[in-house]
Amino acid sequence: MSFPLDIAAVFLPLAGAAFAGFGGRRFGDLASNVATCAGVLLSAVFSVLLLASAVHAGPSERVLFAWIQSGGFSANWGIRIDTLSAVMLAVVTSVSSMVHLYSIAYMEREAGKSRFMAYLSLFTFFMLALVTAPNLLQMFFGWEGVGLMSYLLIGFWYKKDSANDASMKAFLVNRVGDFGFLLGIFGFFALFGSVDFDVLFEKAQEMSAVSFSFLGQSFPALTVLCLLLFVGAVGKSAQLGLHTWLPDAMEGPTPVSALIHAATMVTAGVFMLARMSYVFEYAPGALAVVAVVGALTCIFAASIGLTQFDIKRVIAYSTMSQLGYMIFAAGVSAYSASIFHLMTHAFFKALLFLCAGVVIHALSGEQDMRKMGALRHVTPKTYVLMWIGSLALAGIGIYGVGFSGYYSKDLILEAALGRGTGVGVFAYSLGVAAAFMTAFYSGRLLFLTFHGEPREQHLAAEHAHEASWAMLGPLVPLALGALFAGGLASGLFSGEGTETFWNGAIFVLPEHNSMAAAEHVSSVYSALPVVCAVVGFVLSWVFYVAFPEMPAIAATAFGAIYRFVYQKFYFDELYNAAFVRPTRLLGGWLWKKGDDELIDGFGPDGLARLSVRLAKRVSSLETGYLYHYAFAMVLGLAGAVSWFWFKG
Amino acid sequence: MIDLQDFMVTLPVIEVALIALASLVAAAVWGEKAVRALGGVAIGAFLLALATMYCPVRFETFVDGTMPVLAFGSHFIDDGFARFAKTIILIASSLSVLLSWDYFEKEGHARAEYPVLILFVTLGMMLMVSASDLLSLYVGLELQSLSLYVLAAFNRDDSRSTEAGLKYFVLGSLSSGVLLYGASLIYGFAGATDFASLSALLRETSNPGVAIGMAFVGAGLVFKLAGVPFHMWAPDVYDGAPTPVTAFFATAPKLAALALLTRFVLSPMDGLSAQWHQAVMFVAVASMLWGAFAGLAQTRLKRLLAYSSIANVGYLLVGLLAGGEGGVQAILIYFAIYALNTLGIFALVLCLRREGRAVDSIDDLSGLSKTHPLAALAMAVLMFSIAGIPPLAGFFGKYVVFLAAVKTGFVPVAVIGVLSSVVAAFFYLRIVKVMYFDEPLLALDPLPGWGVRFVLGFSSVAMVALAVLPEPLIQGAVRAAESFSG
Amino acid sequence: MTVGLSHFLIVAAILFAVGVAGILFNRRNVIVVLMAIEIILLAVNINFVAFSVYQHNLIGQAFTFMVLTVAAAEAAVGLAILVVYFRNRGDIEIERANLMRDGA
Amino acid sequence: MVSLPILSVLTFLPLIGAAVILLAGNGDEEARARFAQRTALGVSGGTLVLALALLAAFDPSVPGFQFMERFVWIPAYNISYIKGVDGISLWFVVISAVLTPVAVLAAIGSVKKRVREFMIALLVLETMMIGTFTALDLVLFYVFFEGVLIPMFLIIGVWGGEKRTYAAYKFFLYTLLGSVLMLVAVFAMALYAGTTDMTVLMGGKFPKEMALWLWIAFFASFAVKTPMWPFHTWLPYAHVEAPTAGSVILAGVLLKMGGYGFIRISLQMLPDASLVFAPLVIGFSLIAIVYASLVALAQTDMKKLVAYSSVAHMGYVTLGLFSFNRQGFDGAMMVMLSHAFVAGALFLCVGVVYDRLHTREIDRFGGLASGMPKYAAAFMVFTLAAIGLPGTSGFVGEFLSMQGAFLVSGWIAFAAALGIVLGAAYMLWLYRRLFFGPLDKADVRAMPDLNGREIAMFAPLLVLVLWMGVYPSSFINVYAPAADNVLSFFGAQAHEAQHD
Repeated sequence: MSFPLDIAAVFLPLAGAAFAGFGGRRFGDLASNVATCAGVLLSAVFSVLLLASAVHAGPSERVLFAWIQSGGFSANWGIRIDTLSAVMLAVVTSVSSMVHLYSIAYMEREAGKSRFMAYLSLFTFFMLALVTAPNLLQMFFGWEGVGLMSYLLIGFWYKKDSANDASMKAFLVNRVGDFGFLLGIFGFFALFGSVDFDVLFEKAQEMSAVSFSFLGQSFPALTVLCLLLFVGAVGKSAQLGLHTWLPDAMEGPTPVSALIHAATMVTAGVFMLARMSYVFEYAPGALAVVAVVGALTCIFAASIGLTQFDIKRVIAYSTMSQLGYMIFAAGVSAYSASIFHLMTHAFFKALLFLCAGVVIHALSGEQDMRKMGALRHVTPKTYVLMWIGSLALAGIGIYGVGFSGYYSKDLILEAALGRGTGVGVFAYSLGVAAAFMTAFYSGRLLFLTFHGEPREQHLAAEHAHEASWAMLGPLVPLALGALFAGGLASGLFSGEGTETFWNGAIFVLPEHNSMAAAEHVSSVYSALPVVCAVVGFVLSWVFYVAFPEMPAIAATAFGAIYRFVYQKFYFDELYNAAFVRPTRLLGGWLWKKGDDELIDGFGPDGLARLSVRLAKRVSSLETGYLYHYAFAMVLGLAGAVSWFWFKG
Repeated sequence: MIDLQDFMVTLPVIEVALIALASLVAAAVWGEKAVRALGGVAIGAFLLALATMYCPVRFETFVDGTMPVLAFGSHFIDDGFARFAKTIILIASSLSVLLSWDYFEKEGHARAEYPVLILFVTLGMMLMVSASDLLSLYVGLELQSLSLYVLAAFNRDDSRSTEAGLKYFVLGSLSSGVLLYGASLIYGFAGATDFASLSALLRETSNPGVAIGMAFVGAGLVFKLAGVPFHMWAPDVYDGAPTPVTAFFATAPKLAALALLTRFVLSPMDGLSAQWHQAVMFVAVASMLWGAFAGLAQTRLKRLLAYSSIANVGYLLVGLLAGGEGGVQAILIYFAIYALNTLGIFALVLCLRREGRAVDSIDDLSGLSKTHPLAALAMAVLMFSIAGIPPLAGFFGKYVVFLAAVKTGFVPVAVIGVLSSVVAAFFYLRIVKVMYFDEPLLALDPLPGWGVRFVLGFSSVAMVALAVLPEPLIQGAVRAAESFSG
Repeated sequence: MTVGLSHFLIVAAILFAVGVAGILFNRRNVIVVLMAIEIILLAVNINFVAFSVYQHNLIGQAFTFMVLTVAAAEAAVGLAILVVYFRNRGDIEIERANLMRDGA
Repeated sequence: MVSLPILSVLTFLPLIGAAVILLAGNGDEEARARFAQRTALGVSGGTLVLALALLAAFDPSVPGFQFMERFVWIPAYNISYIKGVDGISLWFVVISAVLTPVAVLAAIGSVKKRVREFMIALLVLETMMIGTFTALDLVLFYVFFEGVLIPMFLIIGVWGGEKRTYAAYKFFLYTLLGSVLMLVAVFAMALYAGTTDMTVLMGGKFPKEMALWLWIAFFASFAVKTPMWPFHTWLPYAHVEAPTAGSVILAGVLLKMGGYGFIRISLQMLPDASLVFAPLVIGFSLIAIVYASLVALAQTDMKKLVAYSSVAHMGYVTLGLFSFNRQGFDGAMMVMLSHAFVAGALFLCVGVVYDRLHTREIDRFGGLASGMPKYAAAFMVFTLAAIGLPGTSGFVGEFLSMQGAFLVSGWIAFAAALGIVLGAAYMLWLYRRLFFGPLDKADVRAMPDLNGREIAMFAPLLVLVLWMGVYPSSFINVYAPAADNVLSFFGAQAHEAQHD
């Protein structure tokens, strides 16, 4: 028996987490750091090996042991390795390794370091369990698991109220999504009699004819089920509607943000769509919804990103926007492009976050860009790395040569257009607009932070410093990824080799093949995003370097719109007013009125009161007077005699 | 006509009668000095009567106790039912004497009349359960009642006790009058007074005059039983009478009246089932509910127990309502358990003395579990048992009674019964609550002598033991109920 | 006019009712109550004797003797209780005989 | 067959222990208290060992009852003493045996007055619980089922909190009210079938209309015991006022008696009536899930919050049971088993801080995560299990229960799934208020972390919660044949429902 690479890859982070979590106190922080980093790094190495073999060998499944078996329902713990999961394994573990290494230095002065490292590793483990799941149930295990870890990590600084609010929000909003996912699982079992991917994939075509009726309408069952799963993805990948947790998640330590945004959590939704491609392909209605939601998220998040001042929030909205790209890519059946962008995004987004972390670290925790400025002198290396990340994010490149993001984003937009449907065109147009915004806010971030004059003198003067190599070191591989990953991998994710690369891991109906169509999109349309991006950068230079008074003028000129966007379209306020507050009021009302007054009032307490009243009344007849007693007897006697008389 | 056989059949009664008369003389001669001795004599008399009753050589026909035997014409009947009832009565009377062992001494009016009166009451009760003629019924009943009136007023220097005696006397006499009036009507319209002839007559023809007479007699008997609406004397009399007397009231005389009523209803009134079913049902339901609800409002133990006994009469009447062997079985089982249970409870009430004075408010039990843990435990067992909570004997009492009711189709009555038992459970629980949840008030005096403690211990252990092994009791009741088979 | 059974019965019934009414409506004196009880027993005796004559058997008369005897005992016991009651309370008003009642 | 009457031994061993505590032990009050504690721990531990031996000796491949004991108890009324376990009741015996020593441990720390009496009450309670789950004669079942009330009444009332009297009365009378109706149904059953032997009664051969009435009467008892909305209002009070050990047993075992009753009697003896009333039960269950979760959200008292969460969880039990399919049934069983440990553990958790600060007001705490990290970790795991995170015991049951409901109708599952969102909300909100935020109250800061006894109390529960979450098959397999047996009456109907 050969060395079980897959088991090792998945469980090493868990082992590291267990060591750090249970033994951290005994063996010290150093041991925890070593154990967790070693676990993830080894896992990364194994993952790459797995990727290599998976591309050749095709899908394989290893059953570990039975999880839930109940009558006809059966779900195992297992590891499914195919190109898709192997790509995810590689991306997740490599980004996670860098985040682990970075955290050692970043969290140096924090209390509870080994706890933090344990959380990171456990987070990674849950993500790995998710991507290697052989069935929907294990996927749900990972799905909820990453939700939990995000809760714990966002709330890592548990003494801060805002962190606690954010962590709860993250978990609860995700639960709303999971609610849909769970119903989806139920439905798949009800329809297919199984939740194993193998069975689902095999029977999807057969089931596409099944429909169920509701309120006299008939709905294709698969579309409904896919939409339910997609609700889960909306929550996890922070798509429009359930996105509110993501910006708040910035309350966590920066490495956590990097991990959540780059590798371990928000990508789960995208992964799920690709994983379920066999099913989604037979649910065209669901795909259209996916594409529209993705496109809307893309532009929505980008527009908010234009107005924010918190450096991490800007990046967070950029994540959301990029996720929009990935989602609508899946919606137009360009799963390959979607995963491609997921990969490149993982590198440059991790890079951006970790750079932001350096900046914040340098400024002793300051995150407001309005207080920064001129940092390029203080942290020159970070400045360079940040540029690399930003250019990759904006997707700058020309004639097939460019930063990583250029390849994947262009591919997505082309595929959207190439899909040849109204939805595709819609997605393309919003995507292009978002590309412009992306470049603008990336530039804005760079110029506000690193250029101009230091706006808060004391911050810059006192102890701003470039980070040590312990922190910068892990950024280098990420930067390399941001620079070259796209170029190197584009041959695998697009073009001729795609089919052999995926080797059956994803499935596209021939008539949906947008990827092939992407190659025939006119070059004008494929160049448009890049042009927009360049314009965006230039414009941001004009706004924030050349004429620094411009932003204020623009803000006043578009006062109402600006405020609306700045306040994130008032989603939080809306949800608070529509769901959170009414729920709590309803809870209190049901308690006081429902339980105490209604149920108890008419039920046990009411009966008890009634009994006592009755008792008093009955007892008051017992007056102590002989003649009353005799009277009762005579009445009784009269009753008995007349009864016997009439019956006799 | 009258031969030795008649005397042999009535031998236990004759023994008690003779001892009672002798005791009366002794009490007159020796007065207070003879209290303890006479108490012993009374218990001895009861045990002797018991032994005689079950002595296999009493007469030839007594083989296995299933055959009913008549004596003195049709006045006296000796059957399994009567024997079982007498057994319970004699045991209960004995325990009542034990309960009073040093009560009256402490209260300062130990008088030799007490055991003598108990002897006479018991004599009356023995006649009642064996009565099979209106005349013997009347004589037995009056012998018992007259003695009870005196017992109720036994604390003659206490205005409460004397008031209790007075009330009991007036209302009791009224009910006797009612009963007698009924007896006269029955006699007049039927021409006979013995149960067998009446039964035969009513089974063949309907006779409104007799029916009305029976209604009168029934009302009189229900009064003795303290069933609603003839129950109103009970709380006041229980309250005012000296506690050992109350304990006695709540047990043996009730069974005597119940046994008499059972015999009367199931034999002469058998033909009137259309009438008496409804009447008994009404009394049963009303008693259960009245007892349960009025009990909720009580603050004094003895009054509470009075209402509890009214509620229990309701349950017993459910058994009567069911009728037949099953019903009689249920009545006997229920009553045996109830009587033991109640005596135990009164034993505990007798323990409650503070600074030499008897107290009986429920609050006086406060914190008993801390000051007297074992007594409190025994009381808790008794309370849960009488509330009908398994696994204590009281539950089996309720079980057999309501089973009998459901079996004969009186499901609504059973439902009302079990529901009322929940209401009643509240006041039993309140006693447990006061003993266990509350803090002790002023310290109680040390527990009284061995008599009371014996009764308390005996009955609480019996509540557990009968739950585990109810078979002997049930077998006894089954054999006794065979008297009503067919 | 012949005096038939029904006349006896009616008289007895009236007497019985009077006796009961004496207990029901008299709120003052216990002695009157004792007398009312005696009247009830008297009514019963009339019944028994009348029936005995018309039934041509002696059970009723035997019953009457029993009732007379018991009535005497009852009167004795009743008066005895009344005496001790009076000794304790100093009066025999029925309306005031309510030391024991619910809520007291 | 085994010659040793192991079930009787198991049932009455604790009672013997109680008798020993009552009668033996000398010295001053303190020495006797210590003796009582040790005896109780030893006896309940011994019972646990016996229960585990029973589990080991049990043959899971057999659907019927094993370790049967049978002798005639009251021949005149045809009542027998019959004991036996199948896979279903076996687990309830095991949870009773596991939770009692845990409760004893909890009581050792928190019950300071009248220790002997408390230990006696606990052991008597254990006898009643195991007796209920092993009884196979209806009357015997009723005796144990009701007998539970006595010790529990005392535990709540004597050692309880401020409103203990009200709580104890409410608990006792409410459950009694339900149970007496059941008693009438027992009569009717006994008279119709001529026996109270449950193995004979199973199979449901009662006339239709009678079965409906019987079902209602049993429902009255089990619905109160479970408790189902709207018969749940005794529970918050009973839980809040009971001492920690009492709450553990109450939540862990006593509530399961309702579910067990539903399985044994409603489902197995009255299957047709169960089908008729299923919409009612499912409706109540859904209301319970949503309603109780909402109410839990509004609580300021920790124990009350956990109590309402119990009501919500029991909603999943009845929901699963009355879906009449294996997934639903397994869901109900797993929710019950999981809830036994999780709710028990949560009450222990509340007890830990209550012992230290003598308050259950959530707002009196805050920031505990810094001062009591071990406690925070344990509490977190149980919180996660309570909100049904996959990988913990809570998930398996809720998932299967809702899966079962989905097979009946998607909308039922939809409504039930609202509970998982609300459940997360109230539990995390609780956790947040207790553990997060600054540790600024002096008395809270002074609280020590878990001690050895408390760790010993939590450790087995932690292991069980995770084990059950990761490998629930080891639990399900034991009762699977028995479950199929129960559901065999519903096979056809469930099949229909699946293709509605």
